Amino acid sequence: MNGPGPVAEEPLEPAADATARGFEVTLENFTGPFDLLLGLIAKHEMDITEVALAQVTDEFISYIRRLRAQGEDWALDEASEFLVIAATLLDLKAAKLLPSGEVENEEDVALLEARDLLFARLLQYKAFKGIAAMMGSRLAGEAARFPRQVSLEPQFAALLPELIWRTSPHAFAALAAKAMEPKPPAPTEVGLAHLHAPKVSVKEQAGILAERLRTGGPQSFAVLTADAEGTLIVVARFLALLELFREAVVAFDQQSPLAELTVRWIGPDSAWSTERLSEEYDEAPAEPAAEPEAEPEESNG
Amino acid sequence: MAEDSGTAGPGEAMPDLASLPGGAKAALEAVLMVIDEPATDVELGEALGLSPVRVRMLLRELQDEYDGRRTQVPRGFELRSIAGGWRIFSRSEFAPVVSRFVREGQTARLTQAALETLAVIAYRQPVARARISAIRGVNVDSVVRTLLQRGLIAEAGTHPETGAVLYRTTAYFLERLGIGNLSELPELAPHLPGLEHLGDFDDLVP
Amino acid sequence: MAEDSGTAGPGEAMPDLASLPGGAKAALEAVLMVIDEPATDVELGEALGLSPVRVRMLLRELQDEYDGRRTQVPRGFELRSIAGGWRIFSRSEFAPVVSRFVREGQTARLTQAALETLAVIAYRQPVARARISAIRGVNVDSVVRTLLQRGLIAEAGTHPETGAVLYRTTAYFLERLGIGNLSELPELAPHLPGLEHLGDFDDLVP
Repeated sequence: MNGPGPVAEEPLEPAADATARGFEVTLENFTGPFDLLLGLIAKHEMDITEVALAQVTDEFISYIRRLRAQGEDWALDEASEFLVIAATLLDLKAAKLLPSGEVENEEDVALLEARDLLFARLLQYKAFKGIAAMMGSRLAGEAARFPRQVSLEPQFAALLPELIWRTSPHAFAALAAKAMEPKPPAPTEVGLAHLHAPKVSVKEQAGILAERLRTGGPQSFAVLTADAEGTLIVVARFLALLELFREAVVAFDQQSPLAELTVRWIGPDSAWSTERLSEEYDEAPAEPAAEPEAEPEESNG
Repeated sequence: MAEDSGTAGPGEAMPDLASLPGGAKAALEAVLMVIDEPATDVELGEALGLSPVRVRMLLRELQDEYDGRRTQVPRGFELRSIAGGWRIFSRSEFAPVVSRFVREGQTARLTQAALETLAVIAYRQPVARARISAIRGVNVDSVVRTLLQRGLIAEAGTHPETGAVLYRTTAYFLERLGIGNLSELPELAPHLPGLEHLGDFDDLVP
Repeated sequence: MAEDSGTAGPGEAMPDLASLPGGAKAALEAVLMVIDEPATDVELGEALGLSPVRVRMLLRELQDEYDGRRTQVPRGFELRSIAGGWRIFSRSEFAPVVSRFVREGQTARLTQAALETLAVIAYRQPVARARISAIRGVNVDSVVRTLLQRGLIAEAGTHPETGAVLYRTTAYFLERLGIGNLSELPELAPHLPGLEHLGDFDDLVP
């Protein structure tokens, strides 16, 4: 795969802000990957119901690359969410490069499903974003009205029925403790251990693939991912293959259009290490960041 | 008019409303002056010894008067039915003046992220955090906490299978939004361009 | 009282009252309808950008309208001046109806929100409303009013620096809880992990 097209280069928000205020700041005006995608789509004046997502792929991926450049400040699950979407977009882009024809094998079907799922999720998000905007203006409008809620005049207050009280001193103390519990900031560190999505290193997966291809001969992508525990690993191996291809150490063979793709090692037999791989997925190179001028506004009316 | 004084409660002899200046409508108004949370037509009817139907009729007459339907001169306040009950509010045009006296109700504005999360909870309740995250594509832990603190959402038990905490919106949410109940939320469908089958996709989202 | 709360209200700029429906009189009415503490003509005039003389004139017009001086049909509420301040009350003729509503319509149990607020006051007294709000994360004005009305809390002077009204619990509260004095309140510590952050809330309070 070729690198994404160049975009205007502007500095990102300082990372310190990103940790202090969380994801939204990292993404500046965007509240998540769907928001960003919608923004990019709006920028290109495309209708998401049309199959046009692949056109925003490059921009999206370049955006993600710059976010990845912020390294550890970026919460893992948020990063992986972006990675999954980026991978789906990559799939779609790859599909565009394939000769068009009937859908035959399972991978193509899976690819179409991935696309539909992404569209569906994007549309769903778009709907909620529209509703959220409406809610925001209603809440603001309501805040301009003040309810009458005045104290009862003493002669009426005296008539209030005797209070029913069933709270013991101990229950009362527990209530106080709960009410006064400090409200901690967002759990940026908490709970990473039990996350279903472990950190997946593209470079590490590239190492595994390289080893298998050098020793095991040509293999299909299906075979290469047969032992992957979960989607993230599959995605990482897919990205790793693209990286290996860019390094010109693997080649792809395909007997006929839409036939199974076989991966073959063409690099040196030894003395090759993943150190040579680009670090764009795993670590933070000090590459200057850029910012697409995507509009955060939604595209619907 | 005298149709239903049959509800005369236990405690005390019901005064003859018709004999009072302003009649039943003014009596209703008098009660509206002392409530400090929305009151239903049933509650108001019980206090006045009137049927809920009659109370609703009177409430609507009062609404028309306050809005200046006939005189073209509205009063500075309005009568609205919100979160299942009736209550008097200052008219929104006068917010800049009123807010100098009343700090109440002056809640800080919600962020875009909080609004989106609130919207998902409102339409998918009861709903677990993971599901909200899946829809919004980001971690929503801190935003959910903010909404809980603001009293806009509350916990609603746990998911029978996963055990995940579920969330729902509160009566305060309805009140802040100025609607009577959840069915008054605008339809989600018009925001979904040509996707009648979107429900199908819900199952695909973890 | 008339000081600004910092939370930017909807439009801080003074609107042109004459251009609003109902004009200055409706604006005055909007304020009178929602204030709890009676306001003087001077305070009202300052908020509205009118002279006290003009305010008194408008107040008298409103009084006449509410009393039905012209229509012979009074409203269920009246505008009364108490110790120099003005506020709207339910009309005294309807006291029997209002009494009945208060006696039978009100719940005799504290809400969860009221209980929690009471708990905060009990353990942090004397404490200002703003501080309680900061600790609970929600506006507590109306809940504090309920607790005052119920005689569970009382005012306890003002904060030496901010001048904010402070609240404390009453003897009636001790009685209801079934303890002799405040030192018999159970220890809070066992329930509270991370007490060290409690001070954080002070910074949030203006």
